[in-house]
Amino acid sequence: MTMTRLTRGAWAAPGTSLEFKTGNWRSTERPVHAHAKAPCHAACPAGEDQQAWFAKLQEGQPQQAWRALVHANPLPAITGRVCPHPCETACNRAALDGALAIHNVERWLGDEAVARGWAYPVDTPAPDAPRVAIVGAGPGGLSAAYHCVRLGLNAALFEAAPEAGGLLRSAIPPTRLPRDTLDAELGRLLALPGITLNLRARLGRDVTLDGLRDAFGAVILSPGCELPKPWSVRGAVPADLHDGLHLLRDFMDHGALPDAARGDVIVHGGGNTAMDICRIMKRAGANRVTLITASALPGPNTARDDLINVVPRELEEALEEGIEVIEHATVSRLIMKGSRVTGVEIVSLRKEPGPDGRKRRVEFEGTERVLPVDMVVPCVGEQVSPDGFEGVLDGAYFWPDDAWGRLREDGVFAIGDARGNRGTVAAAIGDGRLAAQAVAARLLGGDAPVADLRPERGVAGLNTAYYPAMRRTAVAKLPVAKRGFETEIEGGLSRAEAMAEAERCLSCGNCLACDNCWTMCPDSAVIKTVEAATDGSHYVFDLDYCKGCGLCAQECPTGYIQMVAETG
Amino acid sequence: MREALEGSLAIARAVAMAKPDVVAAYPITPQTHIVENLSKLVAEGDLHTEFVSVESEFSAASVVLGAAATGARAYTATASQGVLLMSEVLFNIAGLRIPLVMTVANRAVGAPLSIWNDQSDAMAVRDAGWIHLHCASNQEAVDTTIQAFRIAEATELPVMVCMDGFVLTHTMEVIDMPGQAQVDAFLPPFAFSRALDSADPRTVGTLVDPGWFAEMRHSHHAAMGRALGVIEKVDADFAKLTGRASGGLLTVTGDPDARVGILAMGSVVGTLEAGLADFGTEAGTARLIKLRAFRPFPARALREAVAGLDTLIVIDRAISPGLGGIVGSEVSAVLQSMTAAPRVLNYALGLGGRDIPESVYPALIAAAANPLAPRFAVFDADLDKLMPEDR
Amino acid sequence: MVQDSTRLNGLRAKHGRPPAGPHEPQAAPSTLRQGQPRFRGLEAGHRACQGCGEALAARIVMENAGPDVMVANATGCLEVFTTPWPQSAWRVPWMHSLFENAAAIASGMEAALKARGRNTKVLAFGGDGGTYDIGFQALSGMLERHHDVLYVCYDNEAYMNTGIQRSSSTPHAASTTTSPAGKERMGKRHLKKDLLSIIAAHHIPYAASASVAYPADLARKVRYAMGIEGPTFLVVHSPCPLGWRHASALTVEVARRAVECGLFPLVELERGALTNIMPIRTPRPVVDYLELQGRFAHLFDETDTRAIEERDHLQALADHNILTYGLAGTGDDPVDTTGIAHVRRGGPLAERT
Amino acid sequence: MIEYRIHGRGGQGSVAAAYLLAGAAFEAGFTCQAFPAFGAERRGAPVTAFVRIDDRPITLRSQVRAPDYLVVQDDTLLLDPALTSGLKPGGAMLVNSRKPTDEIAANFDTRVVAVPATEMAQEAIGKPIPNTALLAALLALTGDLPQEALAAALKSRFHGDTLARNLTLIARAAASVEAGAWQKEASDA
Repeated sequence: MTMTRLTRGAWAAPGTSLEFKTGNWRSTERPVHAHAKAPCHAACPAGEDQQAWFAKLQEGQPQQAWRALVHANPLPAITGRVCPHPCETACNRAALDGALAIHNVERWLGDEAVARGWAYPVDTPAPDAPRVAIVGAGPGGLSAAYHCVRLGLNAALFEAAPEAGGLLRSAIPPTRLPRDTLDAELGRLLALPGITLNLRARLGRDVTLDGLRDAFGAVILSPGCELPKPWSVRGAVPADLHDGLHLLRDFMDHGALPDAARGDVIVHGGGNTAMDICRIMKRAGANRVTLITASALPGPNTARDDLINVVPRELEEALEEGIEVIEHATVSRLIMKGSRVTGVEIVSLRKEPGPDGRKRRVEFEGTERVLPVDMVVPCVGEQVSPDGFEGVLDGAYFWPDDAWGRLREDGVFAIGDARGNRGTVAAAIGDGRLAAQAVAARLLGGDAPVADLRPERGVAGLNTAYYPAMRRTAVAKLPVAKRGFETEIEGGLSRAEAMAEAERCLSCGNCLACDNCWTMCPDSAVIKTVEAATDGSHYVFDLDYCKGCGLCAQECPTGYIQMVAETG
Repeated sequence: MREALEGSLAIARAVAMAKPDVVAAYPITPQTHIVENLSKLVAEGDLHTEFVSVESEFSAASVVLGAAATGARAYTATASQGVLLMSEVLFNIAGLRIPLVMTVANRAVGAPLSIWNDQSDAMAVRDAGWIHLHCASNQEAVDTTIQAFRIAEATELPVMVCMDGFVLTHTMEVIDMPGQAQVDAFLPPFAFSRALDSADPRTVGTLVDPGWFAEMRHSHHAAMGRALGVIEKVDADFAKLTGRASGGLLTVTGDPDARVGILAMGSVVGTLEAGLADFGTEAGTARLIKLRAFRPFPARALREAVAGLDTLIVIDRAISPGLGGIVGSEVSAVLQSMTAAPRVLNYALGLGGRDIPESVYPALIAAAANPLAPRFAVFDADLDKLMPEDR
Repeated sequence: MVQDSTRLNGLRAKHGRPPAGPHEPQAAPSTLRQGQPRFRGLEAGHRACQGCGEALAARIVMENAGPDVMVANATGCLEVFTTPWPQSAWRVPWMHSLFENAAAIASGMEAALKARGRNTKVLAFGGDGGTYDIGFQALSGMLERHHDVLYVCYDNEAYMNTGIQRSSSTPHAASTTTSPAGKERMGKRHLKKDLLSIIAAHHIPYAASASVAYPADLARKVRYAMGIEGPTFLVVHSPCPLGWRHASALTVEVARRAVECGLFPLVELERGALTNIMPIRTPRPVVDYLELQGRFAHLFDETDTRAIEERDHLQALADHNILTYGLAGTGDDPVDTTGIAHVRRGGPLAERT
Repeated sequence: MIEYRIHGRGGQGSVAAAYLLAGAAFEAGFTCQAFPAFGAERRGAPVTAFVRIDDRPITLRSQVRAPDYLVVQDDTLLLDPALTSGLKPGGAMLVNSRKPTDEIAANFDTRVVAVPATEMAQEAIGKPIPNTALLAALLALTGDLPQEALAAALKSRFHGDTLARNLTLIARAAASVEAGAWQKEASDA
């Protein structure tokens, strides 16, 4: 090193401050990139990373977005219609100017893929790749089959019904899920090489679990819930009692309802099936349809675990259509005139914590009242039909040990509604993916999948000052008077609307490449680079100069930059 | 070419011949005529320069500093209070080693308010780090102004050309004005190696910590030492070109064998010369030392110039209250190292425009002959005008 | 103004600014830092405090003004923390002379450049002390003489370099070391000087206020001013974590709230006439701004009626700004939101509109 | 060396007269020195200016204390008792006045000539500026410098019509006095 000599008048050469490493001043904290989960992703039962595929849309690449989407969920055209979208409930944008219309954009992407024939991003499995048996071709089974193929396995589906689809076909009315949409998306999935579909193959009748276990590397059980749960009311029940699920199937098969359905109807339950049957009966001419539910309608003070478990949009439409709802109540007794029901006694209840801390339903004595009715429809849920599962079922459902659906029987996995605590198409799809991952690890070697324990980036972790106000795109709906039994009630988004909606995504927890850190660093300690940034962002920190002020983290809109304690 | 010119006009024309890129000035008597004349030259198209009419002397100095740092040949002029208002910038200009030229039309500094000539202003900034050259006549002022640009640019030190306000600036006399061709031959275009330039960016005016400040001052002092030789050489070069020298560091005239010497700066030298000529025979002769370079201070040349004197009278045109004369004190200090240093009498004269008559010469000679003469006095003060306690 | 593009290309290649157009060659950068797609006029390694608003503002100004500029910098933090001999954080010709003469130094530079036929633009930088107070006369002179200089005042509302003494830019009721809050005083007794109006009264082509919280807006204003021949002026609100006593990470947040509450209006004046404002559609309460800063801590003693009164006073001052400049905006005009620091994937939104 | 002191009032061109006289001396091949008594006076206040003419370099820079000649541009100044202080024995005073010479001379024990220079100037150049007329008269009276020298000095200051009128003026003024009346003894040089 040459000796510094005093220049005339002590002038200094440009940019020589780089010799002075101000990173030495950083004493307590330094910035890091922390890729946290977006709340939508954390809330999605199907395991979609909505933030990731919205990023592709923001880049103007719908096909890439769809490919990112189907990395988790192969049926977006379907879930984009039937999902209760907890992602939107969780969306941080709700605190600004309304949650993103994730659900609608998903549907648009799904429809776009079908219309344009975008190929699923999967390779054909080797012919000698291990084979997996999947019982049930409902959403869970289809998802499991798809993910098996995606991961390099061959999948054989065994379906008792003459068509694939499970409850998508049997329990969701065309007004919510048009049949051509259903057929198109299922058809594309089932056409994937590596998937074989065996129809009219009922477990216990046509195949056995033991037989499948012998013939296949692994068995994934996705039978769904076909049996109505027993209805516990005191006293007699009418002879012609129809449970909601069967009533719905009959109506979709034959297009007719019992005569009594023209009068005053009470539906007892709180799920999507109850909601669907309420609306169909109302549209079919019922004088008055009242839903009795133990849960509560959405409201500012409604606890999450108390909220009625239906698609919010469906509830909204039901109320538009004149369905009445009595919340926090249950049917305790039927009042009969002969074999005909003329009234129901209902009683108020709430979920209250018990001695073990778990909540249970408590009926309040003295709140009983009687409603006159012409028909009562129990719709309190379904359970697994036990045929063929003797010894594997634990009561009405399967209760696997982990998220991947592993049952005690080696190589057997259970997914979807049959798990007893699922209840949505998206959850079944998510289960299918997880089970396929575990199966793939088992059959192809490799590490067993582990849970993604990254934190969730809530709205408090964002800097929302940087997002311009943009109103949520509203979709068109059929007016109440025009709603029938076939035409889809909810409209879709245009491409422009979908792209505009994508612009609303806050990119919670991920790098937006917005340049804020680069722009806001007083010390030029943020270097903009795509090549050198190995974490998917566009920036690296130059810790030689970072003084640890924390401005970048504070001004990062998405919470992608976090200050962590300086080590060493 | 010989012309009868007012001093201010002559200086303006000399400055114009140096072709400055930037001139900035604020009006203050008696400097005002210089910049008025420069403005007129600009207005008539005879001088192509950026003439910046600033809102204060402070800005005048700052503008020429900024301009010179950017590679412009820059000039300003001021006087009196203006020098003091500039003073902060003057230290800055010198410390940054920026070459530029400033005329100071020397004048008293208030209070009390005096618009008249003495040299209090230049003395007040003698430690700013500038070269100070004092002129005894308008001819010297013109020639020194042209020389000053070359000295400044060769040494990268600013040069203050001091000329007595009114006594020179407002006096018309016969001046041999150099021709433009002569000036062009003498003064090459300014090429400042450290000029601010976006193609070669430098940072000027850094913060210098205690580890370097002493070296900064040392280098400045060393540059001043080197400037002594530059001043002499430039004057010699100028003399070669024009036949006129302006007095190098200092000039000795009068009677070389005299035992009494009188040292002075500025226009009073001429009056002393007249006094010697008219009264020398009867009052006694003297060796006259015209000090031109006050900074850098020519200690060695001064010791040679006073060799053999019994008494040296040093004329000050300003005082440092509580000490006495300023030039006198400095002369005394540098003569300390002589084996046979003359007795130094230090007299302030002509403060605040007091007219210095020719008769001052015999009075000074008489003082030199008086062994009881005070070492310092305000020589022409009428003590009867004072309150008793101030006499 | 005719630009010597060969010269500019050389400068850009040397100092890392991206080519202005496809026809200009881009030098192959040898380090990531050199390859940054912006002009690094104010380089890293300077010694500003953590979270320094002035360093941030100056960096953004340089990015948008350079590289063919030179700077006259008044004494102050910016000067001290960028140029400790033998190092300099500047990559343009830069000169510091004194506290009060940046505008005059810049005048001289500009005169010299004009005399030498150069097109380099001159910038003058000063803090609020060097601009509102001690350098005010020189600034007024520079504006009146119509020098082609962009003067940027980094306003941190006190003499920070010397230890947080009040200046004429210090807001009312702020506590500083020479306007401390105590039993008899609630911080500064006087008001913040309305410098921008005084500057605008010089009838100069362009005078504007900006804030570090709105970098795209600041960048636009710098570029606009750079395109004007003649004197232009920018005052940039630049929080000082040390002097304002807020966390270093909150520099931009504090600046943003100052704008959002109306205490620091972002306006543009051309030839003295108000030509643009940054609207604040739903103004924030002033306390949102005050509560982040220790210099206003004495205003939050709820048992002190004077504190409440001063808070109300500051709110009234903010309301007055909103009314005077029409900051609430009018109508549903989308242009009405220009300048707001919105981002989208890939950068600031304002850069695209 | 010949020394002159010019008395006037601010605005009458006393300093200009001094410069003009020095300029004339320069044109005649002499060295010269001209300067005002520096002051803060405003228009109308009494002012003084000095001129030295020599055939050797002039180094003396004090004010002129013992003038050879006085030039008084305004006869109201005659009331000042200090007006003639220091005037050399044998000196003379030229006064701008409409009064007859004798009337003024009666009050002074020195040679006096009065010239109505203001009127002459008003007539010739249309302005009441007496200085050039007085200088022409002075040169005529003393014979120290030729009229051509003054004309040459005027030419370096004025042009065109103004110059022509001034040349007319100085010719008239010179003719209005007795040429060589104040001619010095040869020994006095």
